[in-house]
Amino acid sequence: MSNIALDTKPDFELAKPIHEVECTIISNEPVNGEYRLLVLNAPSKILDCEPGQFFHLLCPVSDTLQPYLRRPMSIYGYYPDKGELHFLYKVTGEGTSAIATLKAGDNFNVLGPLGRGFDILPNWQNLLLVARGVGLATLAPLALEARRLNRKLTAICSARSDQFLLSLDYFRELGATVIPLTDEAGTSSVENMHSIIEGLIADEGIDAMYTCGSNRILKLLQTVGKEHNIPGQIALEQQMACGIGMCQCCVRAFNRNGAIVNERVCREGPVFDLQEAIGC
Amino acid sequence: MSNIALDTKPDFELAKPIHEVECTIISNEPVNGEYRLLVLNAPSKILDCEPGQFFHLLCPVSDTLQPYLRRPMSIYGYYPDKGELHFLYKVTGEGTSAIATLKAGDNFNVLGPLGRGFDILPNWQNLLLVARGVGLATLAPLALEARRLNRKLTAICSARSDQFLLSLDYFRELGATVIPLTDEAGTSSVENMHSIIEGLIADEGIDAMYTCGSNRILKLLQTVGKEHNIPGQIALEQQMACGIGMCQCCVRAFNRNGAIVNERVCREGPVFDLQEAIGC
Amino acid sequence: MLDLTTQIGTLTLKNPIMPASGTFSEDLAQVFDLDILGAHVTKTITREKRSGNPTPRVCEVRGSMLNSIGIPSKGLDAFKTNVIPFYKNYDAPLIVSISAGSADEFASLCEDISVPGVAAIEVNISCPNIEEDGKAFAMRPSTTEAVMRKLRNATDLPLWAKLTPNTGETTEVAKAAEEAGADALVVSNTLLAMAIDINTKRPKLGNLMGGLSGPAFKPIALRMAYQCAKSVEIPVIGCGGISTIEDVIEYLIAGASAVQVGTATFINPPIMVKMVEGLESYLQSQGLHSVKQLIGSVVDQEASDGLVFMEAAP
Amino acid sequence: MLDLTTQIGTLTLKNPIMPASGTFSEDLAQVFDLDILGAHVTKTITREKRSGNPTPRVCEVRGSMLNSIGIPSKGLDAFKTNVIPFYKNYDAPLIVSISAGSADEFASLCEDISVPGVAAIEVNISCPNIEEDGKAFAMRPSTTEAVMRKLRNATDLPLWAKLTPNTGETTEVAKAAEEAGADALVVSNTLLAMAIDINTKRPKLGNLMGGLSGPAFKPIALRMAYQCAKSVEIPVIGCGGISTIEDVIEYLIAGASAVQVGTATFINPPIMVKMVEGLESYLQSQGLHSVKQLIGSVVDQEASDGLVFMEAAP
Ligand SMILES: Cc1cc2nc3c(=O)[nH]c(=O)nc-3n(C[C@H](O)[C@H](O)[C@H](O)COP(=O)(O)OP(=O)(O)OC[C@H]3O[C@@H](n4cnc5c(N)ncnc54)[C@H](O)[C@@H]3O)c2cc1C
Ligand SMILES: Cc1cc2nc3c(=O)[nH]c(=O)nc-3n(C[C@H](O)[C@H](O)[C@H](O)COP(=O)(O)OP(=O)(O)OC[C@H]3O[C@@H](n4cnc5c(N)ncnc54)[C@H](O)[C@@H]3O)c2cc1C
Ligand SMILES: Cc1cc2nc3c(=O)[nH]c(=O)nc-3n(C[C@H](O)[C@H](O)[C@H](O)COP(=O)(O)O)c2cc1C
Ligand SMILES: Cc1cc2nc3c(=O)[nH]c(=O)nc-3n(C[C@H](O)[C@H](O)[C@H](O)COP(=O)(O)O)c2cc1C
Ligand code: FES
Ligand code: FES
Repeated sequence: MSNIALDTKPDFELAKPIHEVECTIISNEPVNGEYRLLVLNAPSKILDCEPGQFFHLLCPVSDTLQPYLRRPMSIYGYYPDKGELHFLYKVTGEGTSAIATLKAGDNFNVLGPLGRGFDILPNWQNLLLVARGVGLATLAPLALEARRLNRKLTAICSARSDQFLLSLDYFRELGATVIPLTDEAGTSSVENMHSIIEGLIADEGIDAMYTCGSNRILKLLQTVGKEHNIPGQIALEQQMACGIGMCQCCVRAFNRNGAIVNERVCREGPVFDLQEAIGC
Repeated sequence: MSNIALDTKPDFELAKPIHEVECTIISNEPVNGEYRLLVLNAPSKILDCEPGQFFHLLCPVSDTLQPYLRRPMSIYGYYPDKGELHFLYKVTGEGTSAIATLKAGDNFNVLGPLGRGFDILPNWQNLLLVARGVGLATLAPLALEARRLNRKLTAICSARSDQFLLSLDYFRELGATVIPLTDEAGTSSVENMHSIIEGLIADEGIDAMYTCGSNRILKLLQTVGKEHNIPGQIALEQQMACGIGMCQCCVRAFNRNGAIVNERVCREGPVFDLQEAIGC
Repeated sequence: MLDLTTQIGTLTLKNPIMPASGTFSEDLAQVFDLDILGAHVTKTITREKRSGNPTPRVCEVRGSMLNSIGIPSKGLDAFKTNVIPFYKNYDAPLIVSISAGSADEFASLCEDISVPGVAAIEVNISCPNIEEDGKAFAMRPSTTEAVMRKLRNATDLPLWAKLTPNTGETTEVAKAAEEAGADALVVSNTLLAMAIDINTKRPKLGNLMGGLSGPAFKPIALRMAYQCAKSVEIPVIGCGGISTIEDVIEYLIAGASAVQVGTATFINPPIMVKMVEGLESYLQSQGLHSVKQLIGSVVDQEASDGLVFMEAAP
Repeated sequence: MLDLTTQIGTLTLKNPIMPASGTFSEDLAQVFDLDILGAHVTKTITREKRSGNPTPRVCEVRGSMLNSIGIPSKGLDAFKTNVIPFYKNYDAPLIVSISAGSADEFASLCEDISVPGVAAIEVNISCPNIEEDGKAFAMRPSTTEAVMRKLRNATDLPLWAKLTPNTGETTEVAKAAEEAGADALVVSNTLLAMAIDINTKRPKLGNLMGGLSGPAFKPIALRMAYQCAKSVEIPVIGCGGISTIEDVIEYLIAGASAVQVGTATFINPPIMVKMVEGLESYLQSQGLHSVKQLIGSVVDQEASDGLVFMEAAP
């Protein structure tokens, strides 16, 4: 439902409506040993999304799996033309195990789109995206948006081994330059990543950097950003109850103007300024 | 499971083991507007039953139905040769609604057989069974047993209308004489039932009477039983938690030797002496 | 005409459905028109800025949740500047929840928040009384009465006292609050509970323990609401585990004059809207014309006299 | 070799899994060999015959149940004649649960049940103290201490005090019981709750209110077991909502030396057997050799000091 009209009342921060709707599963298949792709048939009103936003998913309940809270999940793809919403997820516990049981044709209740997405400022022409593991799910829609805005995108994708390198083809199709790094090949060290990034900066320059997840990558990009004065953004995770800003459970600490401030990942985030973020 | 061997420990009242097992659903179809027949594929160890006994059923859990306690259900039929266990049930609330969602091939956890069944003493040759509505589910296996023991059985079956008269064919196939009475036809009044029973007694005599459920029928049979000195038994219902005698929630009051005593329906029952039973 | 209104002291609410403190904020305006609600209840505020408890602040337990949010607060001034004006755009009365660690600080905050735009003050006396032994004011009749008297003297606005389930003296505390001038009781806050991650052996909440809310909590809070409604004359606002319209009805029957919905909004953000609609259809289907006909309609007969005030044997 | 034994005072139990009072009887011998259990705990008995509360005595709530069985009892003599001899056939120690409405009656029953075949006495002090205001003995430290002293003088057998969750003074009550000579604490009995049938408007229990048990109750009882284990030196036996081997492990980590399983046996009668097996595999998988390595292994660090004894703010 939630087709409750927002009438003439004050627009809360002029924000768009948040919808709670039942979607239908189109498919829910393993992508490799660790990840699954969930494709939903979704009404267009919830497909007015920004890269970096997320949905809050109501997991199905069965005899053996009884998750209670919703589960936050980044938008992996949104396609208003096809009426599709995609999530790429890793089965880690009760909630994601329950989501993995969904079959084509099942109903699935989602809440969103939620949170604040990535910015691509007009003068950011050369974009760098650095991600590891499932973090690519969060950054993928950024590639689509970059192409729409006609920006140049380089994606450094790190994983345990080739088989876990997700979405490379997807990034390539969107015209991105992809640099795959793996633990297996010994190419994923921070040092190597650092020298690759320095190379890119020296070569054609980088106007903005985007990442999510990994602490090591965060620290590296903060160093690089400071040194070369390159702005950046990071998508962060935190446990959530409401997902829309009411409960204050999803706070993380940030460094802002020398002080430590708490911000809600679901509302002020999940995308934050790279330099303000504090690793954990 | 519950294939935990009962070894050399004291036989509790020399009672048979109670099993908790997963069965498989063979079918679960509506029989008419109100009742459904549940057919299970069951291991032979749980099919050593007596008419009047019951099973305690673990209902499936879903997004919308979340029953917690087991639900007691009389054995409608048990067929060790075919490996089948049958229940006839009416959907009345959360638990039975959940049971109604089971499909062929699903697993279903049952506990039993439980309780004390009906007696058919050697000198009881002419048996009378009087039931209304779903009560027939409880009395049906008595008909099978009566045939096995080669006794004569008359079944007075009462219901709202013909369409709710269950199991008539089943009783007839087993050689019982069936007397259907319906509210619709105006034949189900206590007075009419009374005169029919008096007729049977006058005609060929009745050695024992069996019933379950209805208060009006209980009172009638108690009167008839006292007047003609005919013994009888009644199967009673009460809310249950454990079903095996531990929790004491399922007690009902009985008249015994002039005193009121509480007995557990799950353990001392569900079959009780007709004259001791107290209507409610 | 169906009459959904309910009376909480001098306040008439257009329907008995409102959010619970800490589970509601301006953000929900993005989901539905907040004027559908009977009232708006804010997250508890303190006078000073506070940052709240360490994370993780919530965890899931079987069919419910624990939280140890604490009371992060932007402070009184920020609240007056940013929050009160937002709610002035709505007709629904604004109920401000406040808290403090001592009775005097509580009273002075109460006075300072008694400003235009605020329709009533909910006093969260389920927070620790720092001056005494750290037990919440509402755990004992004596501390309840003492803090409520000071609060009563500090404002002319209606005072709603929010009780705690972490006490064996529910009815005594309810009577003490009434005695000291509360206009209504909110029953109740969360119940102290705990969960441990067996893999890490760490408590699942950063704060070790936290409050149970949600469906698992309902039978406990309903019992308290019933006990309170039987023991006091002032209205009781039921709160705890309400997730469906049936739950709302159960609380009204038990004697609650209105209800607060908390955790359910996290799972199902538009649920309060569905409850208002559901209440209307329920009354219609039962041939009732007013919510007031439901309130306290429990059929408990004689049984209630002897038993309500005796803690039942297991 | 895996060591599943646990020490409850002078009693060594061969494993820490036992049934909770009122959820176990001789009947369960039809389901499995009762010697698999660490101990046998009887339904609470009283000296006189009693018939218990009116029906309905149980009802279902979301994912749990309420009961108001009361204490139907065949009386002391019948118990000695029929029940004690049955359990003599087993090696597992027999723990007899007793109750009475006054401290003196309690003590005299305690003395009279101290007979061969009984290994320990569990005193159900969660029942109403009829001489005072009907609140259970275990709701207050003072009444707990008074009754426990009399019980201590009445028997040489180990005394297990069964606490109630219907109090805001869990740790104080625990300390009072220890002080007065309890050998162990059972934490805890059921929590007072209520449910109303919205169709009939009648309470779902004949007794109006009853005790919550089962999964919904777990986070509350676990919190109490943790608080008690932190406050006393005597062993704590955890009880409340334990339904899976993970729950058993969670209680042991929290500080319980053993656990009692109640409602879960109703849903899944052989569950305690699966738990004993599960505990063995768990220790193996973790490379542990003894249950004792698990007990109290919670990683709570500094956080525990300040917080355990303060009722947390919501
Ligand atoms: C904004 C955001 C976007 C995310 N996007 C993705 C994505 O695209 N793909 C993906 O696989 N995962 C993503 N995650 C992580 C995902 O939410 C968790 O993996 C998931 O909630 C785990 O639930 P569970 O029940 O399977 O695991 P459990 O560990 O059993 O969960 C227990 C509790 O902890 C919470 N939790 C556990 N891990 C996380 C986490 N990393 N972040 C937040 N809460 C957590 C759960 O929501 C639940 O409440 C995202 C998280 C956030 C906050
Ligand atoms: C020994 C015995 C044999 C039975 N045999 C049959 C049968 O063959 N066919 C059939 O349709 N029904 C039978 N019943 C009744 C059946 O158990 C109930 O209809 C069923 O439990 C209702 O569950 P529910 O969740 O659908 O209803 P709800 O009303 O939602 O149940 C709520 C609670 O009340 C209990 N309850 C409700 N009605 C009864 C009842 N009549 N007896 C006992 N507990 C009840 C439920 O078990 C549950 O705990 C029998 C009952 C007993 C005690
Ligand atoms: C995340 C969260 C935060 C809360 N914060 C507050 C608060 O600040 N003040 C307060 O009085 N109650 C607070 N509560 C308690 C709720 O208002 C309510 O009393 C409780 O959650 C029970 O209702 P429910 O089961 O419907 O959630 C909070 C509850 C939750 C779940
Ligand atoms: C039906 C029932 C009867 C009970 N009877 C008693 C009793 O006689 N004495 C007692 O001390 N506790 C009694 N209890 C409480 C249990 O022993 C146990 O403390 C409580 O149920 C919590 O454990 P659980 O959640 O595992 O059931 C009873 C509980 C139930 C459900
Ligand atoms: S999840 Fe509730 S405020 Fe972010
Ligand atoms: S249902 Fe437990 S004793 Fe009968």
